[in-house]
This record gives sequence, C-alpha cells and structure tokens, in this order.
Amino acid sequence: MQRENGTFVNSGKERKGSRRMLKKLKPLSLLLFLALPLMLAGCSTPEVLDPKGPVASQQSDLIILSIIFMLTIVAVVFVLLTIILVKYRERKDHDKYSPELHGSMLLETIWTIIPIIIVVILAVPTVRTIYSLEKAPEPKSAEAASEDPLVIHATSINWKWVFTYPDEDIETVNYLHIPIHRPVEFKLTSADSMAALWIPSLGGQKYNMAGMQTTLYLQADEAGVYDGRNANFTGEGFNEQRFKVYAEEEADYQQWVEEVQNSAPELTQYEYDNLLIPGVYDDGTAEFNGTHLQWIDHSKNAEYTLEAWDRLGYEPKNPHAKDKSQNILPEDEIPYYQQDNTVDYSDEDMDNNEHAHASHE
Amino acid sequence: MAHDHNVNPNAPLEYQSEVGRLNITGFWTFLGAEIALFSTLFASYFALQSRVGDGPTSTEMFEAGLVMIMTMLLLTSSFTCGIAIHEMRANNVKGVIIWMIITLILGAGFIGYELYEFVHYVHEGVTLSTSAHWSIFFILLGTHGLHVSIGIGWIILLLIQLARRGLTPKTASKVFISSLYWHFLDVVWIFIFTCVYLMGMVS
Amino acid sequence: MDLKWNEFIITGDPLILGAQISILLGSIAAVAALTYFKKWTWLWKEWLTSVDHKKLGIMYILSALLMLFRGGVDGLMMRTQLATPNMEFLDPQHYNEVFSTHGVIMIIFMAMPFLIGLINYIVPLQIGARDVAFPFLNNLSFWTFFVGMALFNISFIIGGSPDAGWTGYTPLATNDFSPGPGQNYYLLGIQIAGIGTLMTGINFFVTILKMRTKGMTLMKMSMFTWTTLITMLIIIFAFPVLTVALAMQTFDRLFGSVLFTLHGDGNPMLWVNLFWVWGHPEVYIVILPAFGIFSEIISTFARKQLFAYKAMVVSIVTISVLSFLVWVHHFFTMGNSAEANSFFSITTMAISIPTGVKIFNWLFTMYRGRITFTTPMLWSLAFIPNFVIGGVTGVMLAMAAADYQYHNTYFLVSHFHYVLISGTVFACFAGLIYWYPKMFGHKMNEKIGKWVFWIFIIGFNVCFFPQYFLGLDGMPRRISTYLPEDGWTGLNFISTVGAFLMGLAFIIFVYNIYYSWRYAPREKTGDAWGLGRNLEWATSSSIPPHYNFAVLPEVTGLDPYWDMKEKGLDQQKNVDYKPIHMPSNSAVPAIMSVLMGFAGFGLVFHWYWMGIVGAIGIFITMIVRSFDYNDGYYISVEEIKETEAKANK
Amino acid sequence: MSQQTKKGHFPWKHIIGFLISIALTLVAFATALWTDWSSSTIFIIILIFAVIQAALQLVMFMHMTEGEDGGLISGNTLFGFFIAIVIIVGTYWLMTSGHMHMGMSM
Repeated sequence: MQRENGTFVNSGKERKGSRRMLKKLKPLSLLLFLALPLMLAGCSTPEVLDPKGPVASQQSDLIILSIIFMLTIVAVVFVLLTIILVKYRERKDHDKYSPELHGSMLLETIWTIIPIIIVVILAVPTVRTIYSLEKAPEPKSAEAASEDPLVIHATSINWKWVFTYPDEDIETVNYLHIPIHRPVEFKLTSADSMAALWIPSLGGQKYNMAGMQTTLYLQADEAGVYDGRNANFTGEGFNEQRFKVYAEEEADYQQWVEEVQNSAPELTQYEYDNLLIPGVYDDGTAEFNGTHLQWIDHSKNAEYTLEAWDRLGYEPKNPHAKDKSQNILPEDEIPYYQQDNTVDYSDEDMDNNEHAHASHE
Repeated sequence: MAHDHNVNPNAPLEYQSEVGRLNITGFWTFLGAEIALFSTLFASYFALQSRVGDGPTSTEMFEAGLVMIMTMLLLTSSFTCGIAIHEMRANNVKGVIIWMIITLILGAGFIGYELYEFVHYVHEGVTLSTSAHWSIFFILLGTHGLHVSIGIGWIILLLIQLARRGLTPKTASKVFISSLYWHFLDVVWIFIFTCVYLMGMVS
Repeated sequence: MDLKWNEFIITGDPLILGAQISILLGSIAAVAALTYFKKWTWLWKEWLTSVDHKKLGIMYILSALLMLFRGGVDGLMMRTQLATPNMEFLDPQHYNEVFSTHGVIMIIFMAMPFLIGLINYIVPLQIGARDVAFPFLNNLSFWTFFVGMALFNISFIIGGSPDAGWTGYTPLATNDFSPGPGQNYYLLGIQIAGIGTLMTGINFFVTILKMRTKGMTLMKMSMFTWTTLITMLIIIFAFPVLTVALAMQTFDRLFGSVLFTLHGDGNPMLWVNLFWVWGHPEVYIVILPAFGIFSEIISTFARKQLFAYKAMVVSIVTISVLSFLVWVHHFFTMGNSAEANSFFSITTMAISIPTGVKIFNWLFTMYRGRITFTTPMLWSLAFIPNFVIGGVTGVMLAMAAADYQYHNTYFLVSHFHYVLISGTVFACFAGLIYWYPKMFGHKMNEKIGKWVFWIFIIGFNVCFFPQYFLGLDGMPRRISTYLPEDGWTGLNFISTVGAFLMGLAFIIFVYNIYYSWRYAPREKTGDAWGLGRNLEWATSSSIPPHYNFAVLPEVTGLDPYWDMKEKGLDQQKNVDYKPIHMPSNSAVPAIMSVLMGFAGFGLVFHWYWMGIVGAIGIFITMIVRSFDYNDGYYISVEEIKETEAKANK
Repeated sequence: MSQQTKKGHFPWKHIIGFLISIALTLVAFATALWTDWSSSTIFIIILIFAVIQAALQLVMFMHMTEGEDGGLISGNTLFGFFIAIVIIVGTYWLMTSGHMHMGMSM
C-alpha cells in the first residue's frame, strides 16, 4: 500500500515515545474519572446538595438526576476513548487499519437519537420544576395550608441587605428571621446595582433590580442558621454583602418579632437614606421599627437612591482618586428631612404578579 | 470560479472585474451585518418605547406632516438612485452623475428636515437625557441619519472619481455599491417610519 | 471629567509600579534593538503594512500570545488572592479590576485573535487561494484589533482599569456606580477591536465562498475551513449587536443618554439582554474554529478521513442557528417568565445534541486508524475528555431550575473554563504546534512540547475540577476573599496550585519557541509531518512563498493533498508558470487605526476635542483610500521560477 | 444573470416600484392616522406594508437576486431577517414578561 512508503512511517524511536505517552494517558483518564466520587467522599456534602427546605430539595433532586445522566455520558466517552487509543495506536502490524471507513449511517443515527432522548428526559422535569418554583411550595399539612406565605421585601443596597416585614412593620439589616414550615415570599428589589439574593441551603437565587420587582419563594423545614449572600457582583464591597438566616419554630419567630417591635429604634428617613450611601454596614446588623416603605419602594422608583445622594451631599468618586472623603450633611442642615415625606408604599396592593405576566401582548 | 479572469462583456460593467464582483458580494454581506445592527436598535426601541419617565410621549411630539415630507424625500431619492444605476447600465456617465446629484439633493433635504426636527425637540426641552424613550429615539434616528450623511459624502467622492475616470469596471462597481447602500437606508427608513413614527402617533 | 493630573497615572501599588517599569524598559529595549539592527524599515515594509494573510496571521498570533501572558498573569493574581482565606494580596478594588480585565482579555484579545491568526494563515492555503478576498481590509482588521487591544491594556497604568466585570452589567457600570475612566476603556477598546472582527467576518466569509480553487466545492472543503465559514457567518450577525450595545452604553457614560441608567426610566436589564444576544454566539465564535482544528489534527494523526464528514457539516450549521437562540441561559435568574426560561432551557439543551454528535465522530475517526501521539495530537486527544466534562456540566447549567443554584458560582466558572480552555486554548496550542512548521520552517521540539502538555493538562484539571465543588458549596464567583468558616480553603488552595502549574507550562512553551528556533532541524518539504491531508501542505516549500501557490492546485475530493500523495502526483512538477497578480501593501490601515486609538483615548477621558480630531483624521484616511486606484502588481514568471527553485534549499 | 437593460430602454421597473412604494406609504399612513382600529391591528397591517415595501426595494431597486452570487446574497439577507426577528421578538418578549416593572410613569 502507498502508506508503506517511507515518508509516511515514523521512526521507531518516535513510536516508542508514543507508547510511553499512552501509558501515561491511561492513568490520567482513570484519575479524572475517579476524582469525582473521591472528592465527594473527601468533603462534607456541598451546601447545594444538602437542602434544608422544599425549594432547595426540588433543585437538588434535579441536580442529582442530571449528575447521574452526565456521569453515564462521561463514562461512555472515557471508556470508548481509552479503548480506541489502546487498540488503534500506531504499531508494527497495523492490520486493523481501514482508512476507507468514514461514516456509518447506523452509528450516526444512534448517537444522534440517544442525546435527543436524554435531552427530552431532562427537559420534562426541568420545565416542571421551573413552573413549580414560580409558586409557593405546597404545604405538607392541612393546617399549614391555611397560612399565607410570609412576605419579606429583600432590598439590596451597595453593600448590605435590608429585609422588610411589611405586616410586622419591622425592618432588619444583614440578617433575617423566618419561621420554619412556612413559605416565605421574598419580594426582591435593589436600591442600586443589580444583586442576587441567594441562600443555598434553602434554594436558588434570583436577581434584585432597581425599578423592578422579582419574586422568590423559599422555605425552611429545618431550624438552623443559614448563610445567605448576594451572588451577583456589585462592586467594591460585594464580598461583605452577606447575611444570616435564622430559621426557627413559629413561636420563637413570633417572640423575635415582638422583641424587635418593642425594643428596636424607630427608622428615620435620614437614617435610611444614609444606608443608601455605598458602603459596608459598620455595625454588622441592625433592626428597626417601621419600614422604609413609608417613603420609598425601590421597585417603583429607581431614581430614589440618586436623589438621596444629592440631598446628603454624597458624590460618587473615581476609585483611583487620591481624596475619596465624602462630606455628608447632618440631618438638621437638610430642609428635606424637616418635612413629612411619607408616601407609604406598604398599603398598596403588591400582589400583581399576574398583571406583570399579562402585560405583554 | 474565483480566479476566472475571463470577463463577461455581456455582464453589467460593475460585475465585469473580479474585484468588482467580490466587492459587491462583500458589500451585501456587510448589509447583512447592518440588518443585525439596525434590528438591535429596533429591539432596544421596542423595549424602551414605554419608558418615558417624566418626559412627554411620542404622540405629544410627532408631527405627521414633517414625517411625511421626510419619507417622500427619501423614497424619491431611492428611486432617482435606481435611475442612476439604470443610466449606468446604459453606459451614460452624464445620466449617472445628474441622477446621483438629484439623489444627493433629496438626501440632503432629508437630513435638513431631520436636523430641523431634532433642533425643534431640543427647543421643546426634549433631549437625549429626557427619558430612556427619547434616548433610544435619538440614537436610532441619529444612527440612520449618520448613515445617510456618510452616504452623501461617499457619493460625492464617487462622483468626482466618475467625472475624472468615466465609467470603468472599477468606478461602476463603486457606484453600484453606493446605490445598494442608499437603497438599504431607504429600507431602514421604511421601518423607522412604520414602527417609530406611525406607531408613535397611534398610541 | 474632573480628573486630577496626579491621578492620571496610577501610582501607589507596587504590582502596578513593577509592571510600569518593565513596560518602560521593554519598550526602550525594543526601540533600541530596532534602531541598532536598522530594522525599522523592514518592520514597516515587511510586516506592519503587509497585506499578506500569512504575515497578518503571525502578527495576530504574537499579539494573542502576549495577551495570553497578560490574561494569565491576571488569573494567577486572582488565584493567589484566593489561595487562603482573608488574603490581602489584592484589595477588593484591585481584584475587581483584575478579574474584569482577565475576562475581556482572554475572550476578546486572546482567544479570538489567536484563532483568527490561525485562520488567517491557514484558510487561504486550505482553499488554494493566493490571498483573502479583501487584503486591505485584512490589514485594517488586524490594526483595529491591535489598537483596541492596546487601548484596553493601557488602562491599568493610565487612569485605572474597568472594574464592573467582563460583562459590564448596568447599572453598576453606569457613571453613578463606576465613575472614572475604567469602564470607558472597556467600551472604546472593545468597540475599536470589534470593528476589526466584523471586517474579518465579512472578509473570510467572502473569501471562502468566492476564492476556492478549481474543483473545491463546498462539500470538499476541509473541516477547519467549514468551521471558519460558519464562525464568520456568526460574527457577521452577532458583532453588530455588540457594536450597538457598546455604543449605547458609551452614550450613557459620555453623552448623557439614559438607556441603562437608574435615571430617566432607563432599563438596565436591556444591557444584560443585548450583551448576551452577542455573548452567546461569541462562545461559538471561539469554539467552532477549535472544533475545526481538532478535526484536522485528529484525522491527520489517525491517518483517516474525518468520520461522518456530512454529519459534521450539518452539526456546525445547526449550531450556528441554535447559537442565536440560547442567550437567555446567561440570565435565567433575572426573573423572566417561566415560559421564557423553559423555552431557552430547552434550546440550550438542544445545542448539546449536535455537539455530542461531533464528539462521537472524532472518536470514530480514530477507530481503525493508526494513531501517532505527536504533541498536536495529544492536545486534541486531551480535548475530548476535558471538553466532555465541560459540556455535560453545561447541560446541567442549561436546566434553568437547577441553574438558580449554580448561577454566579464557581460551578459556572469551572464549566466555562473547562469548555473554553479545553476547547479554545487546547486548540490554539494544538493548531500552533501543528502548523508551526508551515509558519516558521521548523517544528517545535516534541519532547519539551510533551512536558508542556502534561504540566498544563494536570495543572488545568487540578485548578478547575475542585471549582465545581466550590460552586456547589456556595462559593460565588467574583468574591475577592472568603472566611475560614466558609470551608472553602482546601479546594481553593489546590486550585491555586493548579493555576501555577499552567503558568509554568506557559513559560516552558515560550522557552520551546526559543529552543526550537535555535536548535530544531529545518524542514525540507512542504509536508512537515509527512501526514498532511489538506492543501496547506501542498505548497512548494515549508514556508509558502508570498503568492502561496506557483500554480493553483486542482481539487477532486476531500483531503486533496492526501489524494495527490496517494496518486503519486507531484503538485510542484508543473512548470507552466503564469504571472501572478498580488495586492499592494498599504500604510492606510495602520494610520487609520492609530487615529481611532487617538480618538478613543480622548473619549475615555472625556476630552472631546481629541475625539473630533481623531474622527476627522479617520475620514481623511477614508477619502485617501477611496481615491486609491492601486490595483496591485504582477509577479513575473522569472521571479516565480527563482523563488520556486530556492524553495527548501 | 438578469437580462440587461440596453440603452434607450425606459426604466419601467423602477417607476412601477416607486409608485407602489408611494402607494404603500400613503395607505400605511392612512391606516395609522385615520382609522380607529386597535393599535395592535394597525401595527400588524402597517408592518406587512413595510415588509412588502422592503422586499420591493431589495429585489427591484437593489437587484438582490441578480449576478452570480444572487443565491448567496439572498440567503445571507434572509438569514439576516431571521436574526432580526430573533433579536427583536426575543428582546421584546424578555423585557416585557415576568419582571414586574413599576416605573413612576406606569
């Protein structure tokens, strides 16, 4: 055959080299394949796969389902690759060489159909879960069914979280308490940059955007303290924009609410506006009586933050500026705060998600 | 195929040289990119259309008469540009130049009215910063207007070359390409007229 | 902009100071060397103004390697910062700038130019053409890319780098939250480079469709040419979207429009949407040519024709259409309606079908072949398992309901590094090593190359595999540090070790370039590997003469050069030369691009006069070009004979 | 390659094309301003007019289908229109569904 022709055959030295390479290649692919279970065993269960509520468990189930399929695919490809590399590597007696082989209708059909089937199998639960996550989790018992979801407005401000309980008329900064076994309806918005509320143990994230309101349903079924944070990059203090979620029995939760209502200071507009200045919250956490909804709902007025900056005398500065000091005016020097600015957004009907859906023709 | 240097003397002048053919195909490909460019602007316009903030709406600002004049100017210029190419295929340099000059005058009239419209809006207090709606309005219309202005400058350059060199495969392909550009801008205007002006006056 | 003069040059950071000093010294050394060896004219005439696709290809690749270095250093700085909790190597602001530039540089200024460089060099040869359809534009493309790249890169020493992520999401990227010149650099640098990319798209699209040699029908083109054709089609329709989106954000930042701002009822979501309308096709722009390169190499070193060629073509065409229908998977968490998320979830998963088909086709190309493990082949073989890992995790991310848990986490970071590194970067290495003898007349040293390969592969997996678990354990991307109690320390440290292994591999790779230049034996034929299948190996000498082929080859089937060899035909025996028409060099593109850079730099700092002067200059160069009736020149038969006789002597 | 118009031929094609586009423009104008149909009906009708007019320009004035690359050019343009529809419809769908936008003016 033509290919016996001298120019095409590699020197023996090179061939020996390639066999050496092959020996190295095999353990590598095995290593890769074994790495997954090894690493799973080596670490504690990752947060996402250790759900503490119905939302996170739906997602974790979906993830595990997909991992099973994907591991199968990976296994098939790795095994096939290894076999082919071992069997058809260049050697002296290449009797298996058949260069005229360049297609097979049957094989091609098989590896087109199988992925289609896999995609369909994965698409069905995916779509079902997407729709299911748009609603509050189904109550497990009849008594729980009577309870409405607890509404909490979660507002992202560079670089802190403000949680508003409109029915309880309290507000917290950088932490929140929720009762277990009861769905929580988070109404997400942002005072400035786009952020994402994420409590991995309880479920996936969704964006907080100024001038928009998105809804995220979560629920804890196990009491505990969970980590929550902003998952979407918002600038310099992004790291610190995290919070703790205290999930507790209904009674404990009620007690906490009462405590805050009785002991927390009143929230003033000046104080709230100061929160809007980009920065990490120095005191860590805080709680207030009254909510910022009496002046502003950022999902209805995206410009409020910029107006507040103006009032307070805050100016955004080049991060490389030599002088980054700000001159924030005290409350009594700003006439705006001497008057009553109450608009009270909390009274309005906030539950028009359906309208938003229906609004496109 | 590509390296076939045999020119077909029966083909129109602009297709006779290989460079001419390549340039024409290349320019059509570029127009494909222009379609994507303007559709992005239209997509943004539709997305921001209702975001008028504290500013006025389109209905409050648009004037039907002005829009109609601008549309007619551009439509007619597209027609005269077509006639120029018709003359080119009849190998009549003078005809090409005359019809192209008419095209340019009409185009300049269009730009004049557009500038008048913009200046008028600014006097009424409607600017780029008024609201998202007006930002995208000025950017969409401005992009189209900039294209037309560049087209005018470009065709003037080509007319000078045409006057100097007469109709050759090279000048012919250049003039033909500029006519494609001009017609394309008319196509874009049809959609601006429909989606921005007419719909803006409806709602 | 009220930028104080002492804030113009970034000071006060030892890392940046070091970079400033080395850039200064490097530039002085380069200028001195060019002057000393009297190479200025040579540089200008032979390279900078050249319209030869081969020289432009090499210039693209050199720039891309430089950017791989810069982006790699950014990556190593990030990994150093994340090696242990509460690290204080970079402050948050600096970290933000570093990851923003890392992303932009790697995608726009490394991956794309590297591939475009390989495409520039190889595709005209593979289709048997003397040059591209628009050689002048090709030079202009290179220069706009280069100037855009330069403008983007000086940001870290002058004025400050962009710090809103490579995605530049609004409203964070608006003036209110990102004051300073950083984000302007992002907008103008990418804009200028993007113009060049669009022109490349048009140029190669027309080149491949119109400049093929006799007998080469579409279905006889090499797979690399096919993937290039489809990539160019995607560029033509995706890049204008980026152009508009960047222009709109530029208007917001420079001219007071309120499209994406919190002011004036703007809609920040629109930027996110438009960015990804371009951004997802962009992923395929950098992966499809890689698929083409792997197809070439696997088929060459398995000594077999590509398995299921037609299915491969169908799959890339399908990918080109689907790539425009999946962009929403980048923001499933934006609160879109369930209908929208379901639709885009399914289209995204569907794109895995044609991709899966390709994987099996590559595997079966090697089935019953004779596989030799050269370095380009090793990179291509490593691509398969690694890309499959990246691909299957991509399917996992495509499932919107699950994506809510992966989005913005290291799971995602790991996924896209798996696909982009094992796809694009492996392909760049594989393609460069494979075609290296064609470009420089000698191979790269195989032994050193294998060291590079193994260190890089191990480093890559050690770096990115743990990141899947970090993501599942709740580690968001883009955080500049974390706490010991987060429990991410161990995996992060391992990951950092892997990153440094990749850095080591890159250094050895560069050393190999030097080593091979000094010591590698020079190639005697045009078919350096002895196994070439396509026309790029059919040239008369190892480095093709500037007219590529003395006589254009005729093609009768797939793998034309393999055919010629099988039939024992010697392409070069034909001595019936005719004069060859070639395009002339031009200085206009370089000047025009520098003017663009001048205008762009002015706009970065709101110095509008510079913008206007630059724009006038650009128009003047355009007018000059319009009046330029230079049709190129003819190479005489004598000159061809002389060149051909000298080939490989 | 289309038949060549030789010297002296009257440009009928252009004149007819021009008259049709004027007519379509006027009809669209009348539909938009002088009917009281719902705005979505009007939009669909005048959009159809616009598409017809665009096609007219492309084929009659721009000679899209002529030349040795007529097929290629038409294919490319049609793909362009496909992309245009994807971008416009997709963007509009995403920006108006799901999120609850409550800007002050709405």
